[in-house]
Amino acid sequence: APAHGTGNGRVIASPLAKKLASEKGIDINKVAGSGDGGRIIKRDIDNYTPA
Amino acid sequence: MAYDVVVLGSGPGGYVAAIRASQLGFKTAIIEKESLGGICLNWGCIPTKALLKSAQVFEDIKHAKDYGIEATGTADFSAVIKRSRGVADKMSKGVQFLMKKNKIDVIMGYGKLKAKGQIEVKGTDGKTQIVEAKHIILATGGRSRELPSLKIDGKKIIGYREAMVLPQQPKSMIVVGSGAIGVEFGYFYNALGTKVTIVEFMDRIVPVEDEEISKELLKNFKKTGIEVMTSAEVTSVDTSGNGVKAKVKTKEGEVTLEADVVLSAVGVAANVEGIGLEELGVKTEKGKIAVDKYYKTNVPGVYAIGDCVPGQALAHVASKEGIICVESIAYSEKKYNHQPEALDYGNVPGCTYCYPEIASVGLTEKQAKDAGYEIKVGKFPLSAAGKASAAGHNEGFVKVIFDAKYGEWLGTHMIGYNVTEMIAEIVVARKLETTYHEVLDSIHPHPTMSENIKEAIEVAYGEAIHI
Amino acid sequence: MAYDVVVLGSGPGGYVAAIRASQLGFKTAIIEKESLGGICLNWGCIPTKALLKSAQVFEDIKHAKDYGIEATGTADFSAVIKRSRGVADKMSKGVQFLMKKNKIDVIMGYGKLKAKGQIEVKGTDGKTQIVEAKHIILATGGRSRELPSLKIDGKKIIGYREAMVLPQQPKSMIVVGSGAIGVEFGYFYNALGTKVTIVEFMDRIVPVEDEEISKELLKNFKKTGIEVMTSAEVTSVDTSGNGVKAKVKTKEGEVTLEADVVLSAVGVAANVEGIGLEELGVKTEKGKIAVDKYYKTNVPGVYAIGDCVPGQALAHVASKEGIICVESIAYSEKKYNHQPEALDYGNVPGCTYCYPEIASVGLTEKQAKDAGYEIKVGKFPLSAAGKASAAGHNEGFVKVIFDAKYGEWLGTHMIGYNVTEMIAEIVVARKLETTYHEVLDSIHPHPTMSENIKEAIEVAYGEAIHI
Ligand SMILES: Cc1cc2nc3c(=O)[nH]c(=O)nc-3n(C[C@H](O)[C@H](O)[C@H](O)COP(=O)(O)OP(=O)(O)OC[C@H]3O[C@@H](n4cnc5c(N)ncnc54)[C@H](O)[C@@H]3O)c2cc1C
Ligand SMILES: Cc1cc2nc3c(=O)[nH]c(=O)nc-3n(C[C@H](O)[C@H](O)[C@H](O)COP(=O)(O)OP(=O)(O)OC[C@H]3O[C@@H](n4cnc5c(N)ncnc54)[C@H](O)[C@@H]3O)c2cc1C
Repeated sequence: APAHGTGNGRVIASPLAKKLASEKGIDINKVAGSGDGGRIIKRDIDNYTPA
Repeated sequence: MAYDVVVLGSGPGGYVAAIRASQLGFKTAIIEKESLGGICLNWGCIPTKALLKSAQVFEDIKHAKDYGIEATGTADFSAVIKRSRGVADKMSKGVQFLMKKNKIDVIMGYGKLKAKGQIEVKGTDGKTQIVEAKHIILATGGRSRELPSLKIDGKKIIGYREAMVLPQQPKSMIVVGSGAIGVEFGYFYNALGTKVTIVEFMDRIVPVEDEEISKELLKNFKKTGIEVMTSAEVTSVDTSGNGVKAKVKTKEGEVTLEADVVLSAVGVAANVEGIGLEELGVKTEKGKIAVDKYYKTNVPGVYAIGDCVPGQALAHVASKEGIICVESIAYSEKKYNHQPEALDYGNVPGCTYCYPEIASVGLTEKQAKDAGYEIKVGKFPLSAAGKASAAGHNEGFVKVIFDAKYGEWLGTHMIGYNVTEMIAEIVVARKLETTYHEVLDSIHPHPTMSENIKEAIEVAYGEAIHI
Repeated sequence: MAYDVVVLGSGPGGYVAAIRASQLGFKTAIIEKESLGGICLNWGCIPTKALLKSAQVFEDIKHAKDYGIEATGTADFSAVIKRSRGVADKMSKGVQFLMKKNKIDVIMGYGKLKAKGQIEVKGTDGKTQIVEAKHIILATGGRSRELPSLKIDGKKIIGYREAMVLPQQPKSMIVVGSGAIGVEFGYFYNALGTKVTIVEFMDRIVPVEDEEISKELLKNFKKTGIEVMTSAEVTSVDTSGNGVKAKVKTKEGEVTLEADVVLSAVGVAANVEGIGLEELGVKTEKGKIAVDKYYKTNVPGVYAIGDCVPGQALAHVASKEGIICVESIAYSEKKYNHQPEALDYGNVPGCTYCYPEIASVGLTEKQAKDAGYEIKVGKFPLSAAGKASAAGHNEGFVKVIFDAKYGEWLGTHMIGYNVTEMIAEIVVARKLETTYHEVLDSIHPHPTMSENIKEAIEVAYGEAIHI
């Protein structure tokens, strides 16, 4: 999946998505967001499979 | 003349769908056989809340001395009813205004699917017309479910409609069923002086709520003199005498209750009969119209929303379904720029407006455990809350449930003063996928009832200040 | 004996800090010269809300007929006062219980910084002791600001304390200042039958609020018979006669107002005198103790929180500052696993509990424009709200302000029934950095006042259903 962010290094993700990613050892920069405005949300982490 | 969208039924599902359709550029009509606004505005949410407010004012007068006020008062039953009707009428007229403002044609009459893209409407004058539309949205709502042992006769065995407009106040009433509608009427009539007995089939009242909520409501209802029988079933009602004699099967055996009237409040049945579903081959499932997540039925061009489809039978659900349905149609016709997000039925708040009020969203403690979550639970009693003391309403609690592992907010269950105004915070926070942390870092104003949500979270995480 | 943490002052800043300190493993003491709970519990938030509730019950009785209830009542002023004192005492005792439960030593007496790590406490018995602590948190709060032309004599020119415990109800009252405290007392006394005149120096009442809020409150106050003078200044008060004669300078010239008493409600002054700041070299700025974002003063080991430091003088701010201060100390001593997040003073809600209530957070429309934002504004009148009609409280509106470019929620300003319970949703949503979209996709229960937040957002984005 393409790196997702604002282009300024800031990743837009819900607090729960961040927590899930860090606990599960997923690099959130690699997750594509499907929430509003491309926000990374829980389901994106749940559905993420490392390339 | 052909419409883009025709909506059958003008409840909070239908009229909201019609407005959104018109906003998005669809030529729209709405068909209604009775009163604009449906059950919600005419016979549901709004008139009951007007009645409940009268009851609350009367309660305050009865307890005025606690506030340093010397007062006496009597409830004028017919004036209370009249006020409620006035509020309902005002809201229904409001819908009429909104239809006009949004250039939606209102067709009064009984509608029925006739053929693909056609609804036959039988007007009050007996005349029939065919209304054509590319998209037909069924929003026919629901009605009181009837038990075989409890046939509504409108006089002694009544449904919610009659309960809202009784010609005089009964001295005693049996309420069968203790969902939101049952306990709201039970509270209302008891507050006004009717002797109320609630009979519930399950082993606790408000059985869809968290168990602790049921317990707390029971405690409060008993204190105010409402009789409650659980694990109890009305097997027959004898209406031959002056009032009614109801046979009730309980664990301890059969008892006979006497009262002026019985209110049947045992749930909602969807209006799926006589609207042409069979003729067009529209599928139903368990008595409701089967739809996908954008409210399409199996027949192209036919959609359904609100109480006639699965999902919580609530006004705010019906309205949101209407909006999603229409936006999805608009998206497919390139009149809207994105597919709307499907409704998350797990994040729908439920409210009950008796006193103490109940508001909840998400999983109960039992559901969370059954789903395999390891949970953190925090419960804050409102007896420790400053605002509750200042308001003289100390009953109840806020109970929050979090996933212990990731901090996800799984559910919240509140009972007490004003909690129905506090639940939206939790819905939004869950929608934004908060963890407990961000809520604790959001400043809740003091002194409010809402700050007790924060207190409950602190309890869950061992950081409680005020307990 | 030496403590880890000693807190000077037991208001909502101090007692909360002490509890959090004890929770995090610090040996803690708290010093208080008067009553546990500070202004908030004894002379502020809590007793005023008890008074206001009595006023609201009395108002409901006056308007009982609108709800179908026949009632008469009189407010027993001394019983109203007595109830308020009872609620305050209960809450203060609650703090006593919390101190005990958390094993916090309570030292009653007047405290003063003596030397590094030392506070001298003069007990009520006149005896002096030295209390030693590694960390000293100053939480001495504030008091009524006094104008030279309006020296409080406690009889005819009174402050908020006297206004809460007057031996009898004045027939007429001049309230100087129309911040939250001024309008709350103005509403209270007017509701109970006192003739109230509010005199405000600025050109509108509640001048920190959005301009439309000021207008709406003015309209409602005038309707209930409260006199309001804006752009007006009390230049002198003559107390020699039976009541008072106040000279008021207005744009139209000078007028003289007569009344039984004058209430001075012109703001808060921090308690920074006589507590040893100068002796230890603790810096102040504009009359308040200067601190960094973790509430450290310039002197190591000395911290300050609450009304004696800059920032909104509100109980919920004081409490959160106390928690952040203590967690930051704990972090530096490795008793807590992370540096707490600094308080975002831009996301602090403000509430005023008169009727109609006011609740707001974030930027006003003017502030947003001045800050250079292109904005989307939505205003939903509560006259169109079902719950407001059912409750018989149709006044006011919800106004939301969004950044047009990115959809950021810049501010919200609400006036009406129950709005103080609705503001937490917005604080949390802003904390979670919502855009308008997620809020619209969060289902607000019907019928509530809180659903009008959603309606206002729909207005801002041209998707309004109910207007
Ligand atoms: C006493 C009571 C209290 C309630 N309180 C609340 C509450 O506080 N909060 C809440 O969220 N929900 C409450 N509800 C539930 C709420 O009223 C319903 O969920 C909501 O009204 C469903 O909306 P709807 O649009 O699906 O249908 P309805 O509101 O039922 O509207 C359907 C409309 O369609 C019309 N119609 C049906 N068939 C035809 C036809 N063939 N031709 C023409 N017109 C037709 C009907 O006349 C009706 O006007 C309450 C319900 C009751 C009974
Ligand atoms: C009438 C009124 C209504 C209010 N309503 C609200 C409201 O609804 N919501 C809200 O958020 N805020 C309200 N406030 C403001 C709120 O009360 C204050 O913001 C809050 O109390 C500040 O808390 P604090 O801990 O900083 O200080 P305080 O509550 O002022 O407590 C300071 C304590 O320190 C003690 N103290 C001071 N100096 C010494 C010393 N040298 N030695 C020993 N003890 C000392 C004092 O006796 C006092 O108990 C109201 C204020 C007033 C006056």
